Amino acid sequence: MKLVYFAWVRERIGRPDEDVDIPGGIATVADLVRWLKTRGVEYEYAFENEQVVRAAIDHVHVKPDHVIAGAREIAFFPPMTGG
Amino acid sequence: MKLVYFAWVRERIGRPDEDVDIPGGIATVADLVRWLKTRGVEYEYAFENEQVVRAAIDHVHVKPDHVIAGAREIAFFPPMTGG
Amino acid sequence: MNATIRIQTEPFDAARETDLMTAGRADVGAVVAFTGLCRDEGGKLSSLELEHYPGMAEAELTRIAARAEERWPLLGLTVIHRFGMISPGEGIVLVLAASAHREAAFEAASFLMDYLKTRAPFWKREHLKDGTVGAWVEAKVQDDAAAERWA
Amino acid sequence: MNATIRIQTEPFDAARETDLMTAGRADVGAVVAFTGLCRDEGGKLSSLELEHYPGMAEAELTRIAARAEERWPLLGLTVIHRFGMISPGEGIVLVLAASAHREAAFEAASFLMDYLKTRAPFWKREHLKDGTVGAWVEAKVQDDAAAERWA
Repeated sequence: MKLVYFAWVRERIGRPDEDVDIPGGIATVADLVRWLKTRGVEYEYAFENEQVVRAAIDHVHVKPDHVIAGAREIAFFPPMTGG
Repeated sequence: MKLVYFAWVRERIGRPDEDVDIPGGIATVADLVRWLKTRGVEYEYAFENEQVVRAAIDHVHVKPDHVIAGAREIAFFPPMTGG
Repeated sequence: MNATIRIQTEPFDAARETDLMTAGRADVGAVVAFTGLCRDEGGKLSSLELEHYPGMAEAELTRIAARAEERWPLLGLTVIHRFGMISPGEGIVLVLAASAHREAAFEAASFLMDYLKTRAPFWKREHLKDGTVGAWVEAKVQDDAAAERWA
Repeated sequence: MNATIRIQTEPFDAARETDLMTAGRADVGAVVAFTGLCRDEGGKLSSLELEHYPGMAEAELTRIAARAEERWPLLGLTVIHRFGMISPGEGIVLVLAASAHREAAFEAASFLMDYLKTRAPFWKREHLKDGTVGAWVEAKVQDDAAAERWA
């Protein structure tokens, strides 16, 4: 599955995107975040406040309890500051 | 005193402005309207619905009970439809 | 801040007026430009005639602009209202409001238009394509209601 | 009605976009143009860096525009958002909303901006005149509140 990161989430993780093989038992966005945080301190830092980081699946905003089955691309980013 | 008229008030009265000598006892805008209506059918027609016609004294909107003493120019016109 | 108020027969250029307001400065974060245009009413209108009360129109727009400046932290305010004969598709009125942030610019422009509609001494009459002169446009009750929401 | 949505690095021309929307038609009675500009923050800012999520930015602006079109009787809608490095005084975002009457145009433009601020995937970072790169701009609680008033 492709993961993409933006703004300070991207900077903290240290890469703009990556392809990951997600292990079984990871059903929701929140599950995915918990698993990512086991992968290293850069992920722990990026997701240190899980409530702040937003997610999108295939270009659509989703909540942490959204299921990830069938997703092609999952994005994580800070609250938006455009406009 | 100078009186000026606009839009259909002007058309009904048949002139854009006039100088009038106002008799004693005319204290307010409403008094002035009642006196004007005695001057002819054109004034009766223009002020047939007194609540509709608006007034301004020296370029400032006023209510019917406003005193006219000291006024240089009194205007009568329909509700505004600019913009 | 000095508001720009103009009553004129000529068309206005919203881009030029915006440039005049914002050129050479970097404190403006938001500009709201409202343009009111002459509609052809489904093809039956040949032109709109706008009568105004010279002197009072400028005075009243200046008073309305001053109220907006008291109420919102504006960095620029322009109100241009045309009179005379106006063709379908042409602009009738332009309001520009500039501020550091968008809320003030949106609210000030909206307030200006609501107040202008009910207080600025302008009157519209329709000239139709069949050559007849229509009645004077009647004021709308909803315009009074719109103005009252700022009270 | 097809909304015009563009994400670009180049500056935009509000007058040209308005002309494209209204040229040759006489059913539009009101156009509200909102321009969001880059402020220099009292002289300390050299430029604003705007990062965006390509693909999702277009998709989300298209969804927001569709909601506005469902909610108000619009005759034209344009949203242009820039990304990359933007200098103080330059435009960042342009929203144009056209309708027969002013209420719809004002409300749709204001709604677009409120939703865009909280939902369109763009992030700002300040580059300062002293050569340092500032922190990512933090989202404002009042922007969430502004978006919620349309719910």
